[in-house]
Order: sequence, then structure tokens, then C-alpha cells
Amino acid sequence: MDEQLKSELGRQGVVATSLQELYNWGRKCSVWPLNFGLACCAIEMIAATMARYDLARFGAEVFRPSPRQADLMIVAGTVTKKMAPQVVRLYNQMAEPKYVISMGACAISGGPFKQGYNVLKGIDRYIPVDVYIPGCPPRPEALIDAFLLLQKMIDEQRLTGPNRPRHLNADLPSEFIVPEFGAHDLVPPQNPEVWKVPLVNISIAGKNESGRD
Amino acid sequence: MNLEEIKSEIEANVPGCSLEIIPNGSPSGQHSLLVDPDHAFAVAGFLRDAANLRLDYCSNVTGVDWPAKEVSTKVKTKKVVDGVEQEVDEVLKTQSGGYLEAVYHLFSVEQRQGPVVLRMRTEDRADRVHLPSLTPVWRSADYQEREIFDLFGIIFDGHPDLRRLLMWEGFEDHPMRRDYVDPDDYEYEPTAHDEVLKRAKEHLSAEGGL
Amino acid sequence: MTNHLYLPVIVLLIGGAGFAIGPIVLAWIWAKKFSPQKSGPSKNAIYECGLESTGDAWIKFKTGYYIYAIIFLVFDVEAVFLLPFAVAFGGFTAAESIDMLVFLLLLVGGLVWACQKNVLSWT
Amino acid sequence: MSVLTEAPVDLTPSQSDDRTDSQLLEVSMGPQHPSTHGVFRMDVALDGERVVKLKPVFGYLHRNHEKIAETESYLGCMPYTDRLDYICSITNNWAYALAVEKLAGIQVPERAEYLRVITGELTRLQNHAGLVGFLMQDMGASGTPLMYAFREREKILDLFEALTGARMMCNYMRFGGCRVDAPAGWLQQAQKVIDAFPRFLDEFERLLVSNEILMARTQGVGVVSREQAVNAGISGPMARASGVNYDLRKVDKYGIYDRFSFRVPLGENGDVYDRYMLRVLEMRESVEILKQAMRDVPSGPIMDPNTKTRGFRPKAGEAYGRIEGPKGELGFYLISDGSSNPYRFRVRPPSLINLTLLEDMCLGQNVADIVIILGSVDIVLGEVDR
Repeated sequence: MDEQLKSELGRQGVVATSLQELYNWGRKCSVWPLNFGLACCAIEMIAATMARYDLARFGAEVFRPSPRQADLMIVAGTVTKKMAPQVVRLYNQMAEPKYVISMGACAISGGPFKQGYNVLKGIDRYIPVDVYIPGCPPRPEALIDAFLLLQKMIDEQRLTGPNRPRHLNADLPSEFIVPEFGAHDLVPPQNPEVWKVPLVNISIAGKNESGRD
Repeated sequence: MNLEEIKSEIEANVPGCSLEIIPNGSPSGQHSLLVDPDHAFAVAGFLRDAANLRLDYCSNVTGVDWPAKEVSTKVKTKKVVDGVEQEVDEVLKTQSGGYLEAVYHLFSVEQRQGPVVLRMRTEDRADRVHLPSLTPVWRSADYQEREIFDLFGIIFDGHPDLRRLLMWEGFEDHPMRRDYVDPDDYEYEPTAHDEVLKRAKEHLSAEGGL
Repeated sequence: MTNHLYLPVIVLLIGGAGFAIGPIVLAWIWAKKFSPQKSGPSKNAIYECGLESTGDAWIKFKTGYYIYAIIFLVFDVEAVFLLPFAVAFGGFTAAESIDMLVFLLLLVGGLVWACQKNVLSWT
Repeated sequence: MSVLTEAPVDLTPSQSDDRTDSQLLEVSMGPQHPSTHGVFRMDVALDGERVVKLKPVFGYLHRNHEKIAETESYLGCMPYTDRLDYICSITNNWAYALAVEKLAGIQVPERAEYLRVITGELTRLQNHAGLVGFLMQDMGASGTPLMYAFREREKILDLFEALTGARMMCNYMRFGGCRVDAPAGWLQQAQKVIDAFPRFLDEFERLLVSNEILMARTQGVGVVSREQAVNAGISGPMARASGVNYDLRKVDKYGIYDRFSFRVPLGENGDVYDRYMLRVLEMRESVEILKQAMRDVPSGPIMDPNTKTRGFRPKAGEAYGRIEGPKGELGFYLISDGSSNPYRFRVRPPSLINLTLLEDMCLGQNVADIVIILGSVDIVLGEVDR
């Protein structure tokens, strides 16, 4: 079933798809986000669903309040340390397949409130994130662009084979540890399974100040 | 009604309270009234119910942390130096601070009066940090005093429900104090520089180097 | 199979059941083959706005709710009985309409008792 | 026949809530809840449908503005004020700029004052429009009124974007004026939006004000009396709904508000309906102010030439400046010790203090009414938790 034959058939009104394309097409065009706004980015998320930017064109305007019926969690706003256990528990309670869009600089890395004592420096310390949207707050068009990116990612998922997505793979975990409230900070401060710190070449001897080799 | 009249009026009506006017250096001219904690509750009740004051609207309650610090001020003193009378400026070391402070901004809705600033100070910053709560007088101080207790550690006696307002229950220290040490949550940055580089080094050396 | 009297009804029944059961069975087979079951302690926990839910939901409610529900049920069922009565309203003899009247008055009597005991009023 | 004379068993449910037969249901309308406009949690104890206890829990969006401000310069704190009450960023900037001007005694040129009034009142319009939309959504009209409200809000956000470069985080004010002058054609565009706004208000009023469902659900719900409001420090439209005649634009006469003639609407019985009507009427007053301000905007500099914003070191001292924000009295209490960083940067959050009476308003109401009462208080979590 090469492309040329498929497009030939397509012109004559015969749609030839594989089961996987049909499955992915069905799922990517009805991603239901969880009704979960944290801060300023939530207002831009609401503005994206309103008449002018209209997220409904991409099948995502149904904001489900309960995690059981949602398959996308948009972390829109600053995740504080007091809110982190709730975010991770909500993520655990969502049904597979589930995706995470980390919207705004605060959800990616703490954003302007990075030095805050009560601010978690990015939600990808506890849960795997699929799409990052920089910006503070990112414009509604940026959120729609993230949806398109997410839809492209869902489209490329394979049904079988070694690199099939997490929800089709039995031994990949679908739950992550929920941090506890410690005396001074969250315990554990990050989830080592998810948060792999790339090698930071800071020479302890402090020869080159800028931290590069 | 400037501050002196208010001060004299309070001293007339609330026996035995010691008031002190703290001048304010900025051109805003909002001088404040320091009240001693024992009579603060009586003064607050009087300020709210006095006929000509009627300060019935407590708009803002703020906690301020003044750690103890050396203040060296240059003082011009006359000194006899080898028999000659001379102007010599001497460095005077005075201790200032070393207490926690609660500042109340009071307004009158009926008489449209400007801010009357009331200050209360604790004895020290370690264990004697008790202050009388003014929530029974002005209900608006309820959450703000809980926030000061949470972030500064001033314990308000007589507060109906003194719990932490913003941090979680098990949190132990008071983060808004000047000597609060941040938890060491490692900030990964590809090109770490100055402040973040220092923290990254402390973190990495604490973790046994790289 | 001459055109059996009830043939269309049976076909319709099977078609309807097929439409209902079909996707469920398909989804079940799909889940069995492709997407594995990944339930865990945190996923099966009770969802309460992101918090760990404390307290129990099986508690004793005010009796008013129960009585309200029962009265609603009675009049709901009565409405079902009224349907054929309304459809065949034209050709009724005196006896049949008296029977229907007795049925109606019995239930209206029940409603009057409930209102008089002000069960339905809610503080 | 003694049985007959026995008193009939009383089957009716006892109207008084005696504890014996029904237990309380502890439920938390928690951080992630469609009705809480953000991460705000209320631990509610319910007797059937009636609220018996309600304890709000804060802190889920405590982003430490005040701690971070102590390590920032005065100018550096200005963008943080955008993110306090992230729906009306320009009035936050205005309150902070006003406090610093009081702290350092800076004058503001005429044109800057007019631009401040214009952008401030536009912010109030889009905040109240948004609130009315969200309040209808809490009441069950999911989506449609919010669509209309956000359509108007988008027009105003376009104006802000044209003027300051950002839709929501304008960072527009500076100590002694505004950051940038109105570009060519901006004032005409703003005039068009202002002229079109009353049509939206008439449309909203025709649809909603005399709507029976709205009146049935909001009248007499969540009542706050006048003394309670003043004692609990409630300010802004919520206080005026209970009859407290205290509008800082008339009381403090900050900026140039004494040059405009506008009325201050007051409510009588302080319930959710009055608060809703207050916002609708205040939108009309804001349109009046805007018309007068647009009519006589002078030309001239927009920054006081002799204030330097870079190395700005006010003298040691303190100042408390406040404005009439869309949510209430938004104040900044700044203590400076002569250095370039504020020693203490305190925000007086109207949203948090307006919530003081939340439990008093909700006791005895139904669960569905909590959602409306919270919606009528108009809280934004960035400002509540700071």
C-alpha cells in the first residue's frame, strides 16, 4: 500500500487506511483536556477555548472536570510545592492513554517565581511531560500550536513493536510516586525515574567560571 | 486629626498605655504610633469606638522582621583634644532591631479619615514572640494575622483560629524572616552562572561531587 | 421461512442489540489484545479534587430525601399509567371513566396528605 | 379500645436539624474544582444539602511575591505586580506605582495621569465583564454568557496589546508616569471600543437582569450586612453592594479622579444579586469616566523627566498607597531602607480579605449556592495567595 496508490484511490473517493491510522486519527481528534487551571496561564487557556481562538476546531473544547474522563492534563500555571502532590495524584488517577502539556514558563521550570521557597521548579520533576509551551503567559495561538504538535505525536504512535507508546506497553509505569509534605521541602524533592538531570559540566574546582569545558 | 492629637486622646482615655510616635522618613508623612502589647487591645477598642475617631476599617495588617543589627551613626561631639576645643565626629554603635513587628493601617469609613498606623513589637525574635490579636476588634485582621503567624512566627493570643494560612501544616520554619535558608532544591541550568552556579556547586559537593 | 409474523421485530431486536453490544465487545477485544490493564493503588483511589478523600460517603441522610424520592416515584409510575388512558380517551363508557377517576383520586389523596404534612417543603 | 386514643405517630421529618438521625458529610471542594476559579479549597461539612461548616484553605498558589520582591530592585518588582491579580494587571501596576510615588514623592505629568485613568478603567471593564460571565457560568449557564463577555474582553485586550505589547501582563506603569505613549490611532480605536461597549451592556441587561432564574437563585443568597462588611474589611463592589459608600476614587481622590463626574452605585441588601448588579452598574459608570477622559486627553510628556527608574533609591521610610481596584482596595505597603531593593513589599489583597466572611455567608445555604457566593466575591488566586 504505497503512498502513490493510496492517493490515487483517495482521488476516486476510496479511503484506504490501516487500522493504526484509523485508531490514531480517532484519538488525536478528540483529546479531552482536564479542567485544571492553576494561574495566569489558565486565563489564557480559557481565552483559547472562547469564541475568538476556539479550541473546538481541534476537538478539544470539552473540558472534563474529573480526571476519569480526561485524557490530557494541561498544567497551566505555577505548580507550588503545596499543590504538587495534588497534581501528581490527579495525573495518576487519569485513565490511560494520558498526555501532559506543560503550559507556561512556571510549569516548565518555575518561571519568574523560580527563587520562591514554595514554588516547584517545573512539573517534569514528578510527571512525564509531552509538550512544553514557553511563554508567560503563552498566547492562545501557542496553546493551539501545542495541540497540533500533540496531535502529530499521537499520529506517529505505533500500535505494536518495541517503541510503542506507554499506554500500550504493559511494563512501563502509569503511576508515579506522590510527594509527601516534609518539614522543609517535599519528600522526595524530585522523582528520579522521571527527572533525569543531563550531565552538568560544572567543574567543582571552579576553574572556568562559566561552567563550560 | 494629626498623630499627636490622637496620641494625647488615647493616653487620656486608656490609662497606663505607653505610646511613642515613630517618625517616617519618606515624604508620604505617614508617621506611626508604637503601642506596647499589653494595652494594645484596649487602645484598638478605643480607636474603633471613639466618637471623633471611629477607625472602624482595619485595611492592612503587615508583619515586618527587623533582625538585630549594628547601626553606626556619626555623631558630632565637642571634645577637648590636647587642650583645644574641637569638633570631632565620633562613630556611635547602637543596637537596633532584634524584634518582629505587626503594623496595622486603620481608616475610618464614616469620617473618611486617612491612615492611622499602629505598630506593635515583640520582645525578641526567638521565643518571646507573643502579641495580642486584634481580630476580635477588627474581623478583617483574621486572615492577615494568620498569614503573619505563618510567615513570620508572631503568635497572636486571642486569635479565634490561629493556623498556618499559606504554607502546609507540617511546615516548620517561617519563610519570610530575613534569616530563612531556602531548601536545597537543585536548579538544573545548562549554563549556570554566578548565583545559580554557586548553589549548583554547593548541591553537587553535598551530593559527593560529580 | 414464509414471512413469519414477528420477523421484522426479531430483526430489529437483533440489529439493536448488535449496535449496543458490538462496540463494547470490540473495545473489550481491543483492550485485551493491545492496551494492557494498568490499575494501581493511586489510580483506583477515590477522586476528590486531587486530595486523599477522608470520611465515608455512606452516611445516614435526612429522611426528607427518602420520602421525597418515594413520592416522586409514585407519581412517575402514575404518569405511565395515564398514557394509555390519554390515548384512548375518546371511547370510554361511564364505568371505565369512573374506574380511572378512582385511580386518580387515590393518588391525589396521597399528594394532599403529603402536602398537608408539608413533607415536600424544604427549609 | 385504648389503641385509638393513642397519639398518632408523627411521620413528618423534623424540620429542626436534630443531629440524631442524619450524619454530616465531610467533602472538600478542593484545589481542582470547576467552581473555584483556580486552586482554592473549601472543606465543607454538609447536612444533606445544607452547609453546616465551611473552612477555606489557602496557599495552593502561594508564589512568594513578597520574598522575591526583597531581592529585586523597585523597577524589577513591577512585572511581578502583573502576576498578582492576573486579570487586571494595569491596576496592579498603578497601585504599585502610586505607592512608590508616595514613598519617594514623585510627580506625574498630565498626559500620563489621563492614560492611567483610561487604561485603569478599561481594565475595570474587562474584569467586570469577565466576572459577570464567570458568575453566569457558575450558575449553570455554561459557556454562552462567558462567550459574550470574553468577546468584549478580547477587544480590550487588543487595545492593551497595541499599547503595551502584551495582552495580559502589560507592565505599563513606571514611577512618575507610563512606559510608552499611545501609538498613532490608538485613542481613536479605544474610542470605538468604548462607544460599542454600552451596546454589550444593554444586550446583557436585556438577557439577564430580569431573568427569573437568575433572580430566584441569587436574591437573598449570601447576605452581608453593612456593619459586618466594614468590620471585616470588605472593600470594593462587594462592600458597596451592602450599602457601604466607600469608593477610593471618591474618598482618596487619587490620580485625577476628582475631575470626572461619575456616580457610585450602592446596593441595599448585600446579596449575590446586588453584587452582580453592582458590577453591571459600575461598568456603565466606567464607560462614563472613559468618555470624559477620552474627551480631554492633553498632549505632553508621559514620564516625569527627573525620575530615574534604573538606579532608583528612595530615602529610608515607608508608605502605604492604595487604589480602587476592580476587586476592591488594592494597597501596597513599602518599607525602604535607602537601598535599591524594598526592605518590605506588602500587598494588601482585596480578594483574600473579601473572603473573610465566606463562611458566614455560606452557613445554612445549599451547596449549589456556595459556588455562586464564591463567584460573586470575585477572587483571583494569584492575589489571594500572593
